Amino acid sequence: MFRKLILSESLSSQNEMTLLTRCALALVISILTIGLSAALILSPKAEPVLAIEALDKLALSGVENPVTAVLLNFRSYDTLLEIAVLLIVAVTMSTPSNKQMNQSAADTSRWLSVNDAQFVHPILTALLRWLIPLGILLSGYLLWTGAYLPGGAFQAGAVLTGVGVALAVAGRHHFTWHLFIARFVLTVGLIAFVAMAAGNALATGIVLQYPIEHAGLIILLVELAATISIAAILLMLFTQITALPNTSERLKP
Amino acid sequence: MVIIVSIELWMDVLLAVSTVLLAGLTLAARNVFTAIVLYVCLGLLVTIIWVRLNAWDVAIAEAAIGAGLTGALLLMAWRRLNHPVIVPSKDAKDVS
Amino acid sequence: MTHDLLFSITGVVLIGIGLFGSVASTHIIKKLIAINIMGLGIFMIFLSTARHGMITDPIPHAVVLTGIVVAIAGTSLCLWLALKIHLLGEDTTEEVNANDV
Amino acid sequence: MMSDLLTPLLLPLMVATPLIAALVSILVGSKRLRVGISLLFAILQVLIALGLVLFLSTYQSAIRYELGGWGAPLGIDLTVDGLSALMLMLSSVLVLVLSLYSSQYFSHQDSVRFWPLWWLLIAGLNAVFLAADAFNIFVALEIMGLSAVALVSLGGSRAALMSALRYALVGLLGSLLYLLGVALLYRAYGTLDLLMLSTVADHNPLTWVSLSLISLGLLLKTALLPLHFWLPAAHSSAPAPVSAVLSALVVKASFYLLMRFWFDVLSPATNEIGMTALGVLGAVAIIWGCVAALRAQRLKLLIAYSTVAQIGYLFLLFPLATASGSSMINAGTIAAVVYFILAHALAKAAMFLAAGDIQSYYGHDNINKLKGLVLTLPMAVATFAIAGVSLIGLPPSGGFIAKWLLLESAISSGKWWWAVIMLMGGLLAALYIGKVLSIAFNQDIDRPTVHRPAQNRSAFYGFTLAILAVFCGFNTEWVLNLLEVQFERPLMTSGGVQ
Repeated sequence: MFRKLILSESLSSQNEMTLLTRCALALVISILTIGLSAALILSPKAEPVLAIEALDKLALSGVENPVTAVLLNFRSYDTLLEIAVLLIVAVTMSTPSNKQMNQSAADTSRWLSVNDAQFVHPILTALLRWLIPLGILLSGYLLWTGAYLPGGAFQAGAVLTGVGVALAVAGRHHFTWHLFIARFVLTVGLIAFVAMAAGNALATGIVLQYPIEHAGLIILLVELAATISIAAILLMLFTQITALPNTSERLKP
Repeated sequence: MVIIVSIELWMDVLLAVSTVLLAGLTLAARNVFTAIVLYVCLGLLVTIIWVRLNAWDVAIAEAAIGAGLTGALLLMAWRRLNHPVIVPSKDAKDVS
Repeated sequence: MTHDLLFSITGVVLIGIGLFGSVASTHIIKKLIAINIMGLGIFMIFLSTARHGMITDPIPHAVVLTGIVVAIAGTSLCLWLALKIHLLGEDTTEEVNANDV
Repeated sequence: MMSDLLTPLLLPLMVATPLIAALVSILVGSKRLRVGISLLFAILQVLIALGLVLFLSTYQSAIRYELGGWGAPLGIDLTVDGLSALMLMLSSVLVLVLSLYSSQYFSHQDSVRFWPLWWLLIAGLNAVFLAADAFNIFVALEIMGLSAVALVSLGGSRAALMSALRYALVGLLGSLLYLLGVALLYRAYGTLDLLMLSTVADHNPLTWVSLSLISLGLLLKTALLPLHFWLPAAHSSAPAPVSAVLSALVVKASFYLLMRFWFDVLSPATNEIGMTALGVLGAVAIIWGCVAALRAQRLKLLIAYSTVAQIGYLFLLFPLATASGSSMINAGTIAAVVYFILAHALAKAAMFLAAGDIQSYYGHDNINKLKGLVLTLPMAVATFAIAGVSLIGLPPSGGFIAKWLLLESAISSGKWWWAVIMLMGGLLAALYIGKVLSIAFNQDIDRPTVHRPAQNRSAFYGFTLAILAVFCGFNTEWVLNLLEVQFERPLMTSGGVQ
């Protein structure tokens, strides 16, 4: 089932399974699908007791957007662990990448450096002048309005990542991920979360319980840190996967 | 069973059917590149469904992360995997 | 009501398609796409569960947001591993027999 | 009074400690500092777990902590009862010894990634053992799974990376199946809290389907026989301390969840056929794993196959837990399985550490080229032999107690044929361990080609674990008492079997 794995295109025509096993698999899965659908149709949906409770307690959560309230207050422990999930991937990929990738003498003593790339995308560079401030603005807006409207740390982080990706793809800028400052940016979200949990425990006696009067502000601060980390980690995933062993080949279509 | 003929319902049926078709096409694609492009389209289609289901937060995240960033990562990885390695890496060879 | 059920069933079908693809396809990227499609199906069940007429349950929404982030983390870890293997050179298929040395 | 107020704080601390350790080890630049801080946190973690165990055994009451102060269905709770306290204790002791070992095993370059990932893995493990929320378990499983994959890939070789990739794919699929089960549960009952689910769950198709999906997902992660294909490669190509933790704790964490779901949360949806099927798969796993271990050419692969076999024993719990005709769950069987988990975790970790020493000394772990091993690495051979005693199930080891308890419940419930499988498994284990030892004691000595001086200290850690595996055969009373600490509700005695 997972014996054979193909990585490159040229070999993708090979099939691990015979036609017969594929048909058998399709049959089994369709039976499962039909059974699952039947179970869904036959069983009634539960009453939205929990939804009503969540909406009732919204006033106590410090934010008005119910999803943000769930993510950063009611079930903030899940969000904390989730940022840890992202951090795992970041740590795994954070090795100083292959030496040969930086023939263009990018400054690796800085987190974000400008290099003399052989190839700079002219249209993207022009676009970037508008894209970067716009992206940062949009990200800030999403973060801020996450308290009452759809949006929040994940969405803001994703937009910020988009800005970074545009910057990296345009060819002038280079990110170095094993420096202290970069490591700090990657971890700041989790640090803020853990610090908040500890601080709240001191203030209210219960881990992750916000003092009600300051809940909105603390949530915003934690979200800000989380946004920065999420954006940095997602950007890192992208740059570490794009960084080819030799840069000269990178932007060939 | 009463069939309610409303535009909204038909729109949802259309969305559902096209999502399923697109998912099938994505995995049936012979070419990996086609599969990636179709997957990104699927992500955008699903974003519309999230909006229909009143999940705006999820829709924004799906469009940005689920479709956009995942698509970009898959595309970049695909491009690199097809790129022959010129310089043999100095990383450890099999120890065993 | 039928409205929610429609998308739940769509979700189930997506899961079926994804499950088949993740087992049957051999290319790493197609496997990952299949796994992601399966994830979409699960999210769809969660989100269609969240709709109760006028009330929208925020908990499945938060759950799905978390799920999306976890999905991209897993996907990129797999891609990175595939790239590392590719960069080690040699041939690109691998049949590790569980019984070999 | 003060202690009553502060004890519940130990639950969130148990998750926070490894997370903080991970953060610090990411930020700190020097290797020495990283190692020192890690050891400090490992000791701290043992103390916290000890505090929990002491509290539970003195007050005989389980603890529940409401994170954020919201309370169960809306917020997320952490819970600890006898079983989870025992698992936490086991994991923190093992982590301490393995951290000591790792402090010497990894060079500076590797340790940059090793320590953060190591601590994140442990955070995931602790979160699984403390979890009382179905979705929270998913996130904790992901932390555990992804960091385990990353740690396997630290091996760096092509084989290690390939097995890590396969492990990652299987892990993702398993988590998604689990998540699907949770989605169905939420649809049916409108709650994610395990305690609430266990009171409202009843016998209907949706519950049954979701139990099957959750089980399938967790079985993939536990590597029960037909789904074990990823385990031998992943466990045998990882660095030694990582192999140890994977075999000792990571597969056990998903088994722990299986136990929770079958005997506790969704017990009304279980049935005799499912229980027997799991038992049969377990029995096949015992025999097949042992045979594969006998045929293995590499020492680490042999140990990994032995894990496949030992996982099989754990699944004998399912058919043996209920006496036929009665709906009462046999507490003795649960205790036996918990003993298996303890004894196997310690013995297997010891074996992997010994194998790691052998591999770094010889530069390979090909069994046939290890003649005269006893002269070059006597400690490693002693570790292997003592741990082997526990795996075979000879007295006075922990493995013996485990098998004895399991045999007893097999005979008393009139299902003696399971006892035959167990005895056969013991015999086969004796064969593969004997095979290694006979080569180690062989007169013709194979001179190692790659000569790295043997480290007495690192050999000592494996030896300690092996001794612990034997030693845990002496304090049965205490473990059984601790296991009786449960929540005020039919936790493991509820009968859902028709």
